[in-house]
Amino acid sequence: MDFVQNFPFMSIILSLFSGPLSSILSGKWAKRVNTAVIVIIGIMSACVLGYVTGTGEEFIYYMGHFPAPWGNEIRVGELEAFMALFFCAIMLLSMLGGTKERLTQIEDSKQNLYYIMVNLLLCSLLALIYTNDLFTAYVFVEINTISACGLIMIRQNGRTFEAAIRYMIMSLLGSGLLLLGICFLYSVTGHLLMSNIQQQVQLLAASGEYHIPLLVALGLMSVGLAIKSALYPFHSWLPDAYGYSTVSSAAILSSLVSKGYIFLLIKIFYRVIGFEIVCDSKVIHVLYVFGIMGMIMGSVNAIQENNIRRMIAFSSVAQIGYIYMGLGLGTEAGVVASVYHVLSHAATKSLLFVAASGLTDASGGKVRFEDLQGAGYRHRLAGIAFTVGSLSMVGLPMFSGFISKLLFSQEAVGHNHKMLPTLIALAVSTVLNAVYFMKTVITIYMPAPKDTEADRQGRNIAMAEQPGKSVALICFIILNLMLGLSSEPIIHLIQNGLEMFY
Amino acid sequence: MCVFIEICALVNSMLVFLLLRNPPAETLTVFRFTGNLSVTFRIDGMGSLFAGMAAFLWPLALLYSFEYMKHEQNEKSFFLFYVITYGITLGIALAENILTMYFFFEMLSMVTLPLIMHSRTREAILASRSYLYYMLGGAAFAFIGMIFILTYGTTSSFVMGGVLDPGKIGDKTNLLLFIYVLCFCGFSVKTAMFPFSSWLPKAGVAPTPVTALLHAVAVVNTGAFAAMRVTYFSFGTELLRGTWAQNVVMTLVIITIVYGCSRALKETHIKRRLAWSTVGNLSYILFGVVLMTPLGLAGGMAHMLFHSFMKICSFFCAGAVIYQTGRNYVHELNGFGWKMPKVFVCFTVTAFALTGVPGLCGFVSKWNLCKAAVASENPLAYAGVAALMISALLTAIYMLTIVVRAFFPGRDFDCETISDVRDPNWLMILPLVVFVIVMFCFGLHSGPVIRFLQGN
Amino acid sequence: MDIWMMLSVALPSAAGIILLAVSFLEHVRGKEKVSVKGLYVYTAAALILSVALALYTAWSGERSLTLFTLLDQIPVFFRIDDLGRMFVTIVGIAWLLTGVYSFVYMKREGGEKRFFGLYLLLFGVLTGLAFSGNLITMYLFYEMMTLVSMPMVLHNGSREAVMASLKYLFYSLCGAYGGLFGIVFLYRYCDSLTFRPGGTLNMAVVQGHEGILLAAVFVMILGFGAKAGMFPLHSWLPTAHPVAPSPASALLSGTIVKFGVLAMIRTVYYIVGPAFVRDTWVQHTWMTLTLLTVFMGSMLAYREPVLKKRLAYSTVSQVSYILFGLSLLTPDAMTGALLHTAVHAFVKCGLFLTAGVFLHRFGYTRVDQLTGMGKKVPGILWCYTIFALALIGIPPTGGFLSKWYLAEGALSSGIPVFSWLGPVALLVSALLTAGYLLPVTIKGFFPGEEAVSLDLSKEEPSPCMLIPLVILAALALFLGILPNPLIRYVGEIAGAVLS
Amino acid sequence: MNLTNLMNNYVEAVAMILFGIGFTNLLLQKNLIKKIVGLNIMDTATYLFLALKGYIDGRKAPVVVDGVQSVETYINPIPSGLVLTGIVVSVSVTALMLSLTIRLYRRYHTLDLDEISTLLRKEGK
Repeated sequence: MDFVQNFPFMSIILSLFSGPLSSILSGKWAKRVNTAVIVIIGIMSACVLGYVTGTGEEFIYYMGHFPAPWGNEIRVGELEAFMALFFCAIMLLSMLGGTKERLTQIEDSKQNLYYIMVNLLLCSLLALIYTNDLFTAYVFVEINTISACGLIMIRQNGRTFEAAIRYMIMSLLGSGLLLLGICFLYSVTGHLLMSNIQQQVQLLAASGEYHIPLLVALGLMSVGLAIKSALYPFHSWLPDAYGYSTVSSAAILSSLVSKGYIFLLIKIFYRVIGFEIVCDSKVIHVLYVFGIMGMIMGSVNAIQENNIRRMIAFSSVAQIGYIYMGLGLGTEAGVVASVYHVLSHAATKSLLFVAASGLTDASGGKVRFEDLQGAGYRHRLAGIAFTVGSLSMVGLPMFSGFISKLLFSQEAVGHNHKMLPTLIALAVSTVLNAVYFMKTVITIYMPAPKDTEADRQGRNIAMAEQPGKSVALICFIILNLMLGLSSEPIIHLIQNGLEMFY
Repeated sequence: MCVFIEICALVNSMLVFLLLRNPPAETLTVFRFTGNLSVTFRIDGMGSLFAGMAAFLWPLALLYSFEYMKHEQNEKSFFLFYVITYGITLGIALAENILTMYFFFEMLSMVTLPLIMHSRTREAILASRSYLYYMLGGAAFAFIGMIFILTYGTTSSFVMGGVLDPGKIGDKTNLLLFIYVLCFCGFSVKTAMFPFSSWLPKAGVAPTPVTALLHAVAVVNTGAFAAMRVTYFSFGTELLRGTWAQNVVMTLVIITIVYGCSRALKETHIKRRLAWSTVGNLSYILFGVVLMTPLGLAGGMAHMLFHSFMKICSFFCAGAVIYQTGRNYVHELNGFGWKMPKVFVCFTVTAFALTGVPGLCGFVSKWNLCKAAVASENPLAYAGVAALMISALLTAIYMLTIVVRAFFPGRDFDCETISDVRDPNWLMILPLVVFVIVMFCFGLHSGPVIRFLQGN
Repeated sequence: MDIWMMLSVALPSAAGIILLAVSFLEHVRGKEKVSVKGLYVYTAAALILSVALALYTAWSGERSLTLFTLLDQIPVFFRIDDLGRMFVTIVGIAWLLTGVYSFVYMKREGGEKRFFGLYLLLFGVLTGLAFSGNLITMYLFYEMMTLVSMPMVLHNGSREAVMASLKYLFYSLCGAYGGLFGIVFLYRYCDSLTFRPGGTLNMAVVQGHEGILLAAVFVMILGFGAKAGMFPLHSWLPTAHPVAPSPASALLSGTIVKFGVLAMIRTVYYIVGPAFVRDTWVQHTWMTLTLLTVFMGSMLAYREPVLKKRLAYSTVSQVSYILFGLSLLTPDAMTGALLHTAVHAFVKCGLFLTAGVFLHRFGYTRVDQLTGMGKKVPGILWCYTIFALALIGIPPTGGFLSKWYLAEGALSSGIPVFSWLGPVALLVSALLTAGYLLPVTIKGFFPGEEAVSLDLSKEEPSPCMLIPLVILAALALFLGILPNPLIRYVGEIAGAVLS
Repeated sequence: MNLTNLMNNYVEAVAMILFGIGFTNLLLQKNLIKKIVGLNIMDTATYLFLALKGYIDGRKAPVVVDGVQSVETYINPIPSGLVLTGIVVSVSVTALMLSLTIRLYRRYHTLDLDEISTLLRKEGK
């Protein structure tokens, strides 16, 4: 066994233990530890990615060297390693982008708590990505929920408490359903390890036994994870949670946490049930329909919003709709498109949150559109970054959103029944995206009328004043352009990774 | 700064003309999006016409804008985007495949946005918003068409006669026609086809060089150009001719022709009137496109070329008036013909050309369009010919009333009230004169151009 | 390359354009550079030279001239044939006489430079129009004619004149576009657009598309009918004539209107061919429209108190006589139509010039103001009377002959209903013509009791105004007394196209 | 599926009914405490279900008391292990919920979530 094979496990453990470690450190040091941990894990994930790409096949890591079915397994393929790397990168940039807000919005005594939560969140995300055991996945889903809840409520005001409790309630509903689904699956197959379950499910599917329980289990798990990742119409918790928490939290929550669940769902589809069986079931049609509705309704809600943060949050609902729509297409290429959109949305949404915070900074902390007039001039970098993010969301060529749109529609064209609804929904949703994102872009480049709130509150912010945010924004922009301009290797990687899932 | 920009534009135009004189046979791939989707350039007949047109107009328009922009602010950002637009227009003209075209098509919408909001007034903001919504919405539907071409075509490149693979289509012809209609409408949003035309008059709040060059020529023509590419080079006319899809788009186009001109008639704001006129005239081009015959394409292309000169010239005249006097409405122009003789003589010639007086270029393209329509033996096309005639009459009414008003203000008009009005300086006059000369040249000697287009 | 043809079109045009440019520059700069005297000498020289040139070119044998290609291998092409020769002659005579008249008349109106510039330019354009050898060239000059004659209407620059000129312009353009609509179709279905007696339709291509082609021809007839004042596009005439300077109205009514007729002849007889139109709905509708116009024009003229307007309505009616003759598609009727073209040209020119005299000398515009004119300007009123008689169609004037041929053509055409309805309508209209023209003569010579209060001293106008009128009146009589050469000439034309 | 099947598996049925009760409570109750109670009912139902799956009639709990006996003696230990883990998770989640509830109660003096939302809107933040 190569030493590199230990890295996935080590990265989980590292982040897990850096959590408790942070609790005895001061805020400043906790931050340093956290940054270091993320960087180290990123590097390790990169090594793993290199290794897996080199060998060309996935590897299984036995926890405590117990082989299945007794031991717990970690299973690492190209896609997992890449996801881990990507999540680390996004997390690092999101943390960087929200440095100043964290200092001002979080009580000094609770600074280090924040980093505990972030570390735990990273740990649970990594576990969700790597684990090959359904029950482990459940446990880490709960850990993920708790730490995410902590991230929301760390900025202590009424709004965040309410958002946190709503988030908790919805998440618990989701995880309850997930757990029940896992129990069903266990009772039918008698296994908890994904690969073993899949063998059994294949046998059952071939024999036709336990058809309904399997379907129910699949349905419960899908719905559970859909609730947790805020698929329309289970999105009611989302705008508050993203809209009022501190910037890094919003960025991380929107771009990573929900994506972790989606990734788990894809793993369940591929690894646990088997993609053909999933496609034969009706579940994907349901996901498809909700996905399409989400694409439209999320945007409609966003259009009505007058608060820039909440608007971005509602846009997440729409984007998650895209992802589920891709899954619902029920083809390999559809899933590739979805995974690509996971990446693209993660990169773009965190960029938007960070940029929006830059804009509000330049407008005296106000988040309403009328106060944001001219913010694009007061904080130039944030303005540019917001524009880039918006264009990507609208799906302009050159930016990442275009590629995922391209992939989605190219895949949809091959379908018989789902083609037209998909294409039309894509077009309509593009228009709606344009309506609210571009309206915002135009607003921030509209000079504030003299002697109004926006004019008096606003102050110019130079790039050097917020180094963390500036660096983060620049990196985000580069990342976005990279995804948009040289997507081919990444798509290739996703395809390879999905191959390895079989 | 002005000299630098002008030199850059001139050099670029020189390069373009050099390139068009010795067109390289091979294609140039800049980079790849995914798999076989790449940004690739190639020069063919249609593209070279469009590129040549842009290369000719831009330096002249820049010359005009140097003077014009003196009374607007933020010259630098204006020229920045103005020059970028030049490049993007060339990109569309020389695009080798549908993806490249779409790429630049979207870029164009974005880059021209700051130009519309240039004045940053509330009106400009609202105009730019509606502009953007229309553009992106159109592009979203055009996108669907593009995807279909990519999936059902043998290649994504533009090949005369279409690239659709009959084997892949099978029994999905009707679906494909539906997609064609969506895609055509999508691209035609940029051409301000009815019912997507209201953005164009609103966009008239932009500085005149923008309205003139972009919203009468470059941007809107790219819409027509894209529609041509899609119709003739991607979907292929074989598939479309005689189907309900052709009838639908042709009906829309014919409605637009009459609608645009009628709205122009009602409008009293000069620039908006010209913008509505553009709406009508652009649909002439589209009419040529939807005839789906090579003759129709040639007619459409001819009108695209000629209309550019006519409309840019008329807008520049209107801009000269606004620049010199700040007057915006038709009824304020009484007697201006004698105070700004150079501008108004040019305007008169342009008005005649737009109306379709023989001997000027507007007649040639109109003739070719009508000829193609009659040759297509499609009853709806006959209605189109009638619409062209009606629109010509309406054009005469809304253009010539301005001319008559300017030269014959009525006997009781007091010339003293406009005694301080005079022609602008040579920077603004030179482009006008060049355009007028071009109009005469094409009008009297159109043979080579038409032959070139028909040989396409 | 025939230099004479080239010159006969280019010389007056160039002379006119130079004059216009001078006038424009003077107006812009605000100071006179060329004296009025110089202007007259220049104009007279240019006019005489141009007319002489045009007549010489027309009557010195067959000529043709191909200039550059305008569209699709269709060149700007001139050729002189009998029809064109006749029109050039009419125009030449009318121009020369009206020119002499205007030297005096225009002094009162002012803006002579512009007027004479347009005058010369218009002569060039009309010559070109008469010489046109194909439909595209004809259309080119037809549009030019509209655009050049339009500023003549708004000469005095009043609000009213501007509106009238715009109305004229838009009606004419509407007509022209109707014509263009048809031309486009003809281009497709004809061998060539070069005029050939009997038409150039390619029946093999037409096969199966007769319906649309007939519709196109009908639209063309309607379109060119606008210029010729045919219902339903006739209403520009009564608006434009009263506000235009009298020489301009004279030319408008006398000659320009005839070019609508020319365009229609060219289309129907030289491109489409009478055979294609005969016995179709197009012919019947055309006839109905012309008869309607004949009757309606007379009626409206009868009720109209303003002299120039009355004359304008009269034009509407009289030109439709010509059109009716054309619509019958028989040689006799066409002979009558062409004869009436010539007669009406001179007569209506003369009538408007007399009206101009009243306006110029006394400022009278209404018919009831003209009481006792026979005492004040007897020469003028005598001319007027001759014109009136000619227009009514009383022998021995030219009008009698032309109407005779028209009626005979109608009766012999064998078309049901129209063969007798036509002559009846013509007769009724002739009575109405008498009713609206003769009161001026009667009141003029026999003012009755009202004359007591009037100043009836003789105030003949200058010979420059009188002489052209006398010549025109002589022409009207001459055409009636010695008609044979002309009848033979137009008979040949009719025979050639309807054989 | 008929009634006998249901009677034979009545414990599963009870677990499902309990789960339903808990789920609806968590979803629909306005009072935060009742929500938390619902949460616990839901979790408990799941554990009941799991435990049932692992239970084999007439066998002992997999606790080694007097030496390892044959495999046949014990019930399946994995579900029991899962239940234990689940309880831990459930407890921690409940604790978090309760603490949040206390925070909210201190601030707004009510346990009704809708009322809290209304108050928040009045605060205008």
